[in-house]
Amino acid sequence: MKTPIQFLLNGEEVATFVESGANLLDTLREAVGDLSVKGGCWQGTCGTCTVLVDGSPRLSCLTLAESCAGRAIETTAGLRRGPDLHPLQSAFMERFAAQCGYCTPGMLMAAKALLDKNPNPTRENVVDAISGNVCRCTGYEPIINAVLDAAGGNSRRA
Amino acid sequence: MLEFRKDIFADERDDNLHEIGQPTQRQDMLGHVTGTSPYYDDHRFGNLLHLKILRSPHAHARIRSIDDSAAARAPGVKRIIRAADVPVNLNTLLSLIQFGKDDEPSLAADVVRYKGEPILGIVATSERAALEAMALVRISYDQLPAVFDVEEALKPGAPSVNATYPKNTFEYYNKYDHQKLRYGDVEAGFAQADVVFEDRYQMSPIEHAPTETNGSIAVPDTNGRFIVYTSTQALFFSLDTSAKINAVPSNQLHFIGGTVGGGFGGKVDTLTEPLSILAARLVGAPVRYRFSRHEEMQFGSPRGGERIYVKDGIMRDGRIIARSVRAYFDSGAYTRLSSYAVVKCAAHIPGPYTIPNVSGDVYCVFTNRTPATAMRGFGVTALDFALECQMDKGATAIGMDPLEYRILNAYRDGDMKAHRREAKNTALIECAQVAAEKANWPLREEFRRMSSRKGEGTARPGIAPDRSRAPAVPAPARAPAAAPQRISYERPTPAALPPRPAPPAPPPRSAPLPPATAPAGSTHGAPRFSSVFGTRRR
Amino acid sequence: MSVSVKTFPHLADAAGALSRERNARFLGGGTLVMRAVNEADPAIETIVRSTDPALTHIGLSSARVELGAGVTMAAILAERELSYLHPVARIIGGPAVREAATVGGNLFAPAPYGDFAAALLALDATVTLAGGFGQRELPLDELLSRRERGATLVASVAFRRPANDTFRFVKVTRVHPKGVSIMSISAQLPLASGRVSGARIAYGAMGPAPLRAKAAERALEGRTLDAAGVAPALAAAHEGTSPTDNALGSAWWRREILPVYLRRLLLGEQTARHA
Amino acid sequence: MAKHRGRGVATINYPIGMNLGGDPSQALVHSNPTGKFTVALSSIDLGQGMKSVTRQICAETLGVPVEDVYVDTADSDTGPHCMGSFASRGTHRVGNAVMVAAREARAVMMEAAAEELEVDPGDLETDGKGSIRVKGAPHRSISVRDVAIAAQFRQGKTISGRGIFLVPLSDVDPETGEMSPATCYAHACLIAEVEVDDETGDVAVLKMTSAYEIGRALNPRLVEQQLVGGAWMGMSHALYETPEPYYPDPREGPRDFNEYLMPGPGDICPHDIVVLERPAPDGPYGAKGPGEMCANPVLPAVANAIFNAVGVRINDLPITPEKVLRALKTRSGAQPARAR
Repeated sequence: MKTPIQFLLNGEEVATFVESGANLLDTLREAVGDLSVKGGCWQGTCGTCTVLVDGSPRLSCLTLAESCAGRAIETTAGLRRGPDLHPLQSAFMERFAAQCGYCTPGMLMAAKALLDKNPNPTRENVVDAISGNVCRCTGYEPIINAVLDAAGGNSRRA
Repeated sequence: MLEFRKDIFADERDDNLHEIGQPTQRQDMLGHVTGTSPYYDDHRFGNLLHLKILRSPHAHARIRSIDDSAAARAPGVKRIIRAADVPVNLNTLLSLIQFGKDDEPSLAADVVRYKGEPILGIVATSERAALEAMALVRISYDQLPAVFDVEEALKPGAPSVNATYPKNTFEYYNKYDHQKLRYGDVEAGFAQADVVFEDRYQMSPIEHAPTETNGSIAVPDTNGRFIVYTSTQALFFSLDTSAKINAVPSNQLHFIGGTVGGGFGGKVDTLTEPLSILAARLVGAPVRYRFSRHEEMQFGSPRGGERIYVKDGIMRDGRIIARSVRAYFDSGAYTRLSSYAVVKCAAHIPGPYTIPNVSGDVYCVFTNRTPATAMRGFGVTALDFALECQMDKGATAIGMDPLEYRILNAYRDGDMKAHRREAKNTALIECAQVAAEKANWPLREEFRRMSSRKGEGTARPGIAPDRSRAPAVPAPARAPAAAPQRISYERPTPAALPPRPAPPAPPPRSAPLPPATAPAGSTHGAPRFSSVFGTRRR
Repeated sequence: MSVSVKTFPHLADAAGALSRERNARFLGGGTLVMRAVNEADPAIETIVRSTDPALTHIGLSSARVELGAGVTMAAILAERELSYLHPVARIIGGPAVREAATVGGNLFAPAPYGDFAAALLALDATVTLAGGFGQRELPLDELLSRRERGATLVASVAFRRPANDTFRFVKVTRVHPKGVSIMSISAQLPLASGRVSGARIAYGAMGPAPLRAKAAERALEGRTLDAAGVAPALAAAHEGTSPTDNALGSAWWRREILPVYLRRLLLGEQTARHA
Repeated sequence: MAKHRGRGVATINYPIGMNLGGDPSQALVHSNPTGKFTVALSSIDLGQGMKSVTRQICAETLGVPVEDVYVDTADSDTGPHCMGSFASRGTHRVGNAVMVAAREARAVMMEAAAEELEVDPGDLETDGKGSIRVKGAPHRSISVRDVAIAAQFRQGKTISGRGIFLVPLSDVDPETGEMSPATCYAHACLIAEVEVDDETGDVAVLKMTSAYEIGRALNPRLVEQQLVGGAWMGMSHALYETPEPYYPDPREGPRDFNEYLMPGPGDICPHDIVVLERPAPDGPYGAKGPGEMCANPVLPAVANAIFNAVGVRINDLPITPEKVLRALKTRSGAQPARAR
């Protein structure tokens, strides 16, 4: 039984149909085609699928798609402004803060949620911001440093 | 924080290179930070079907009956796949290099040997429809006794886990139930030692837990072939395994790997491709088979738990003169890659130390749990844990600094290793000295001046250099075995390096194996690598 | 066939639907229900939701606090008046989970989850249920003891505002800064001239549901919060608990460390290893 | 009733490539008409940096800038065979195969350049910036772009190469275990500092200091990625993770990332790393590859540090607070060994 749903995705109006009861992760990837959102567990325990809903970080795998009607959703695909990278993206690059890259979209969204509300966070703030995001490759240190660099508006190498 | 000690071994290096040594940005980093790096699942199909697997709830049971009639009629279900549908329903991963006998079904036909073993597949229009149909399948089992402890599994009367290896151990060279290592005379060494002590170490299984679970999508393509988008770590390994199980020529399969969302060894076993291909062949539509996180966590193969006994004989002056290792690798219900890890472990005994008397006995043991496989450090990580804890105990037993104890016994260029090969290009001592300096861990002067290189630094007190070379038991003369496949390209001689000796002459070969192990005759044009471990049963 | 979703502007109608529909579950934040739906749990055929504004209302008077069942952990963290609950809300999950996890949902979280419910127990909270025929109020521990049975829909929880600095909380986890509870201890320790009077202590993950440590409360009555004063309470710390082995740790270990963390909480010793 | 600190050490080596060899990898390198190169592989990049390392090796061997090379991999129709990405074999095996292929392509390129400049190929050198010039007369040069065009459209030469690298499969003597496991070994020493709470058994890793010898650091940032990420995984193996918490009893297995314990971002500690480079005679530019070994020394170093802190030996992994507490209780409390 399909249900129509309409929401703002990275600033663009999007309308599609979903199986009722569908989660936002599957809706974004399979119905809308935003493949920048990745799924790691569908249990709400790894943070890989983190997106922003009305500016707040949400686990898209545990978010009922229908509950997002009319809301503004942000994903990694929307981070760039045209050719220019978001400061978080360039900081992640400079800090080599990704290896397999599968957790990176979720990390970027969790970090953006933090910086949008707290432009100069402490290291402890950053550690809390990504505490729901599992990374199996990097050991977290480069990711924390990248977010702190991006916050300082100077994604220079420390 | 990373720094380089370019001063050490500088004379062996040419550092004026252009691109080598540069902190060049990763080729794939822009894709990672923009969410555009292509993973196997980043493909969309209008008519994608989904394969879900019904798994055994029992660790060991005989399947008495299966009733999938209701499931076959459930809404959204396109096909039920049973063991009988699998063209070649018995395989072992290393059959590709003629190592070990086929022992594992893709779908269990009569007996299930671990909780989570695949029995039946359901192909449906959605994962939910497949799961709902799965709840309608009725299977009756006769539970069988199970064994979970590696040493219990070897005791007489223990339940037999793997039908191909009824005594619960992998067979090596058709002669032994384990891999042996014998160098010098450990009993003589223990008799002569001032202090002898043994301890038992137990690794835990380790789940790879990559953020992207195992998965693949098999897609019938235009010219009668199948494109397979896969998360594998070994493209052709998985392709050949899938071709064998599906009994199709290998070039009918076109494997496309993406960036892999973390592997760590957990995506070598070709866990999903054979069945996603089979499903796509049966329904003529694209089929995705991906592990749920629960499946990856409990039924995706972990690194097996290794149990290791280490016995050392040491002298008061710090020399280790005897070390014996007995290790049991928990292979789980089937062989997969554990048989290979056992040989790698044996090769690693006694660790990076020059010890004149060494023995090793390493078993690949079958138990009723999820089959184990490769994982970062496979076959070595567990042994390093055991050996380096043992080293600490040895130092403590004779009141010696643990780092000096290691430097004293460290292997050096020219020493003879237990697998009868000369140590070359060693650097354990320098690593110990540099780490100690960095962590201001005090080392006595003589230990700070020792060197891995021949004729440099202070000699090892008490260890006559020549004694460490000749093993107590003279190695029997060896005739060279069959020459390996000729290679027409010359060896890579890095242009910029100082001229180095001719490529290493093939190491002294062991005697040709007794005829029983010679392969029945190569089946392909070029001489396939001779099977050194066991015949490959057709 | 997919799950059907029914959304009600008024909570009472949602409660009615919950009791009428077959295999219906109320969707709070989704951390429990959406996970079950993703796993095609046959026990969920209908999702009942409500957009009733009362659900997310936070009522603050000088003496009483009322939290709608739909108030999220993030909303609590954003409310300065509830600073004593911030340590609890912060460690329920990462930022994304805190945006979803609700006060009402936490009351139904199976062990070892449910530390916010344990904190409410220590705050002597009462629960107001939404029903087809009006609302009903009952003590929280009564709800916790029969939460499995009926399709109960919680409208809100309420408690007396604790006096300043009388509410303390510690959650022991293996992973930092956010990990699943090995155990949590919430304590309300009102003092009368330096002596405890009317202590409330509640444990998370030390039984099938959050539970009150009544023996320890009694042992603290009239005592001073010093080593000697708390000794009897530590001795009675285990009463009523039934910890089990799980993937995070064993019952033996939980029992061994319970009195240690209770002592550190009562004496105000530094507990958390990390920030 | 206190927290105790201790330090522990471990020194290890690690065999590079599949045990016993017999694990070939192939590579194809070719130029497009304007002198940009593609490396065609089937080797898998699972985050360890396979594409990035082989790209640098190819550029170095060709003598062209890395920007003029791209690696295309993981397609069985276009990439030649590779055994797979495991056993720390990628850098060594695939890197060598790429060198062989790039060397063949370079030879054709230099011949084509020599024909254009009317000199002997032996008199030419690449400047690594996209030009080929006469040794000693740098003004006489030609761009790789022009060489490629000439080779393609006038000389009828294909600037391309094939490469395979195979360590011959070693036999194993069933009686003695004599074998050739690997042609080169990486080395490491790691010192871990821990703090143990003797009332709860809780272990915190405060600091790691290490020295790794990995032949040649082809890309220092990629080496750093492996050593930092590997140390975290080592801490996780040592103290946290297990799919069977009550092994060999298979009960209570974790089903998600909440139950599968791994150090969180709040559990990591500073790690000073020193890299040494003793080139492997048969490694591409001496490289050995740090991928698999970098977690290994952490496990025993942490276990030895715990002994130094509170005097108990835990031989079973993971070393959970419960195991530390049980050992302390049976050994009647912490007896720290002499401070190090």
